[in-house]
Amino acid sequence: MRCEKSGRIEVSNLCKRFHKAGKDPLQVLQNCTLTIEPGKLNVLIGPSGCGKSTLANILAGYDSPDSGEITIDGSPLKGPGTDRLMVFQETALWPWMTVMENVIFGPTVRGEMSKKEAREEATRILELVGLQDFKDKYPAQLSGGMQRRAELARALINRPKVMIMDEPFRGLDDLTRELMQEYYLKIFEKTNCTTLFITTELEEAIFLADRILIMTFLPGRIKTIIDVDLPRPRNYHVLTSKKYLQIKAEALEYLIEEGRKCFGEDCNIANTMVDEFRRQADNRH
Amino acid sequence: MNIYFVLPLFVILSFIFFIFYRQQKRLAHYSGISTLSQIKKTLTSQRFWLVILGFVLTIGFWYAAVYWLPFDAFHRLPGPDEVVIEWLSRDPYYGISIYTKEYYVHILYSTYRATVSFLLATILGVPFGLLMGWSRRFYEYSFPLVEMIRPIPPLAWVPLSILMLPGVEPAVIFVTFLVAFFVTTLNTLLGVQSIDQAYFRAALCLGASSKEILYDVVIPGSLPYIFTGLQISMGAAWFSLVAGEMIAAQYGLGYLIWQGYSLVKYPTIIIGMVTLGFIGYGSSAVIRYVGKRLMAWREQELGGLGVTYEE
Amino acid sequence: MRNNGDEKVIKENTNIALDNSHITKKGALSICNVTKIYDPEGVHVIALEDCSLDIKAGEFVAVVGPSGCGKTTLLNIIAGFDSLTHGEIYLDNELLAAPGVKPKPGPDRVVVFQHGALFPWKTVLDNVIYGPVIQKKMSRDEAIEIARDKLSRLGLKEIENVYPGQLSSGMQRRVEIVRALINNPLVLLLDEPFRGMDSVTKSASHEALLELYDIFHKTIYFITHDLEEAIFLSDTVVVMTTRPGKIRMTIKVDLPRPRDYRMLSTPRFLELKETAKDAVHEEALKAFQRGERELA
Amino acid sequence: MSKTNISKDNSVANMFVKKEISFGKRLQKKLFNRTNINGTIAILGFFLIWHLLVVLRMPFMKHIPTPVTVLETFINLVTKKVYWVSLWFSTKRVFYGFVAAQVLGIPLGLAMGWSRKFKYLSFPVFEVLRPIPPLAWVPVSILFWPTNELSIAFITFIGAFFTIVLNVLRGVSSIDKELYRSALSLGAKPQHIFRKIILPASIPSIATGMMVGIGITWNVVIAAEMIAGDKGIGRLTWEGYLAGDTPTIIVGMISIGFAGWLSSGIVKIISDRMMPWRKLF
Repeated sequence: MRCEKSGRIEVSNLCKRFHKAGKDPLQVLQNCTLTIEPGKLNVLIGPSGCGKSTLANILAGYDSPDSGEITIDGSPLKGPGTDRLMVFQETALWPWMTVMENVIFGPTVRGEMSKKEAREEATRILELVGLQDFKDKYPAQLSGGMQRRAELARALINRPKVMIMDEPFRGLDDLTRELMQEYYLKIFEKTNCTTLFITTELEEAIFLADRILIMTFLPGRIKTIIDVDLPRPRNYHVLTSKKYLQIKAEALEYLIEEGRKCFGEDCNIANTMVDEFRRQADNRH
Repeated sequence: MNIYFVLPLFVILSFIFFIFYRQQKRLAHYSGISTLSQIKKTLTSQRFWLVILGFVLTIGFWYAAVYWLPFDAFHRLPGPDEVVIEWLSRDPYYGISIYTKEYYVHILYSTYRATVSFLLATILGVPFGLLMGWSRRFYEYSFPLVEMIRPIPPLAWVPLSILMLPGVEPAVIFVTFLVAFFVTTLNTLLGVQSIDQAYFRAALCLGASSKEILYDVVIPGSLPYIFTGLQISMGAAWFSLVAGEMIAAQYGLGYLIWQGYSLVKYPTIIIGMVTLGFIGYGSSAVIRYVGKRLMAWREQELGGLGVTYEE
Repeated sequence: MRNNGDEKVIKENTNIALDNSHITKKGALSICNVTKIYDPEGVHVIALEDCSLDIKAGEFVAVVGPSGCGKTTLLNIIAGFDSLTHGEIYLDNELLAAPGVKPKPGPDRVVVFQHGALFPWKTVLDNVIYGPVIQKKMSRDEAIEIARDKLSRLGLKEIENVYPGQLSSGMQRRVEIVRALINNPLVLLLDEPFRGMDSVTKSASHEALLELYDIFHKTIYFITHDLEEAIFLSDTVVVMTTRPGKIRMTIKVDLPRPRDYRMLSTPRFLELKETAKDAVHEEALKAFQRGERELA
Repeated sequence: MSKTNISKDNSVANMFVKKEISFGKRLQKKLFNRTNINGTIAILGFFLIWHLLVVLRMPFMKHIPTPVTVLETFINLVTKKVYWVSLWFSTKRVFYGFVAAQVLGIPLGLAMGWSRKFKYLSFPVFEVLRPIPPLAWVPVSILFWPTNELSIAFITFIGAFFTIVLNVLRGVSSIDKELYRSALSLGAKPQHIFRKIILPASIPSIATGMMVGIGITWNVVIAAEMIAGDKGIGRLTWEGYLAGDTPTIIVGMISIGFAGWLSSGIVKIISDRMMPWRKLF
């Protein structure tokens, strides 16, 4: 069940502008250059609203950039395709199809597999993600975590070269999120499929990533890349290891610097707040 | 093609152009280009010409069907040209055009009845809906009653209301009021139920008594639903007003249309229908405008507010 | 209070300091063997079972637990939205809640809700002055003056007549906390206020809350799923079991105040996290397997 | 600090404490809860007041019969054939008009939602015709259609048609983009997307359109029969008025209300059947 070792995406100075009704046009991406290493878990992190989802939509082919080139394994990118599949923030399972129908949709609609073959393949994938006894349930009957895993199964059955995950665990509460992270890691370590994982949580990024790409605030481009050489297979104990703390401190510096910019007027609020209270605290004693 | 014919046409066309221009100006402001280039962009856009094509096709088919095509059913109907000429002529053959006093008398009667019943429905319906949403006990007593009476089609009340109420005018207004009342009440109730419980608890926390909560949370919170309800109730009011006028009234657009049929004045029928269409559209546009004004805090579009009761 | 210029500011501070000092004495909450059963004759769901907790005046307590462990139920009981089946709750040694006695929600126990409850139809300023004006403690102008002063202190001055719908979630939460604190409550009840925020807004909001706590020193009952957030913010962390909710473990957090985010990587912090990590993780697993849903 | 009581028994079974209560008790609890009791009191009260008002000869009420007479008229009317024939005629008209509106309206709504060009072409014309109240079409429909039956069925068609098209269009345009984007990247061709994504996603809006439509059709058929019909429950009520026989009017009204309520129920069952995934929600 291993994806091919390919899936190297090279992006060179990508630009994108949004025209919003009622507001002046917004430069979301400005000469953003990055490469997604094949067979690795590349995590993209940055403050909210810094253009991460726009980049994901462009890579998945749903949106076209104003300028800049993107190649996957050398050949230029054109339109959505099964080589790059996306798992969305809010679940995009079709509510009127059962989990099984959702998963076999891809292969059967492309005519690559007959219904019977697709069902067998789907059962194996569902076992991998632990949903074997939820095959005939409707998405509305599944919990948040299960819906995410079903969506993952729907993508993996098509053996994509690259998986793009747009903040998949955002809606879940923190504890389910941690369990989902461990679960996802096990699946990744089995399939080893090139992945671009987008998140705003720093702990999640370090815990999952082989490479962390930190994005600047608007206009978005890649600021720095941090390699995470924590041992594989990982479990949550790694969260208190020395190496983890080092990476966290380093990443935090960059992120807080970007975060301050992202706040815009919020930022000087944070500064004014701090010295305001210090002044108050001193004159109170 | 005398002046009396051309002048109103010119007035209507310039009014349409004025709305088109204002809309283009707003669009231009958004995309930050000059109004002129925005107009040029729209004029060359495929969408604009498709809309024009849509109208041309419809009127063309109407004209062809009445005069050329073999369906005899259509031959009894008046053609578009006949209607327009009748509508704009100085002394219309069938007595109704924009120059005849009678035309405006009918319009005034209909609008008067619609407005009275709409206002009555709002004055009675909104508080009734708020009360039903706000106090559990009142809801328990009144909701089953409302649900029992609501399925009875309002127009079935016409014969009974003519008997019960003295004269025709109150009967027609009562029937129209009934429709609008149910729609307004149920949408207001829906509005109160849609308010997130956290707002009530937050107000309680801040020390608001139940009366203050009614003014500060219940009314503003359910305002969006109330306005959707008012828009629908205006549509429903016109809907049943026409029937009431056709059955019982001596004046009004409904009566005008029915009289047009019984006295074989066919173009008048079409004129009556088109006028009804415009006034109906105009009145709900007015409500939408007032709604937007009152609720400054809601930038989103008023429509599409989930389940609404449409009668 | 009417004079202006510097003198006012100094007077203002002493006034804050004045009512602040006499306030810190109040706000002690003691929860004794509280049990809460939903719909006793019907489905008989036990949400809380024999919970006991003493919160000293001015103490910052964080309650951590999986979804459906009754931490929100306890908050609702203290705030007066819900009643309890057994046990008592005392506020400054006066009986607040007991099986027969249901406390009325009031400005002494203000709640900041999870998804925010700023009135969307009121501007920021109207939201903040709503409490004092409704309780008729101040005239509208007095309230506006104090509200403006507090908002400007937090740099939220220029968003005074903006509607909450246009603010970012971080800003909304801060305005809501100011709206709560302007009533000088005895206890501030926070129901997962920073949930769903990205980590950068979250850390800025943490800073803001800690700074506000250092000044007003109110008793705070803070609910969260995130153990790290609980330890970083509070003086005491209470870990609750999954349903029926019991208090499984209480940890004293002796990190120095005022705190800042660099403390997240100090050894003492990691030690505290390690002690609570397994307990929280185990409870989470049990709740996760049972597909526990938020009850209250 | 408070005494730390570590929970001793960890057995998961005990944690999940939820008593099973007998079906009878739950049914009893459901039926006789406060809302139903107050509701029945209100309805009985309504009939009582109605009776008193008539007996005491209050103003406005001089033509109105007491509920008792209405019941008597109902009982002997039900035995007569004319009642059932007219009810059957009205239902037939509603059925034809409603079904025709769905058969024509749903595809038109889907087409408008699916292809942008077709929407620009037809939606403005549709919007101009929509505000015209259905009953304003009565004269034109009588002129146009050869038989009386067809013209009334056309009016009910107009009543339901505009509602279903609008609801379907609103439903199709509010499907969120991720649903068909994920289908696109899975290699689905346009016809797959229409059949497997757009159509099922718009079923809820079709259901709403049908529910609202059936309400309007009953409304319209009654008025059309009163104005131009010869047979039908609306006609029966109108003849009751002409003959000054008020109990028949009220019986007519109640039976129309009942028929309307029944057909809404049927439409509701059909629409729930169409959306199995929603029901289990």
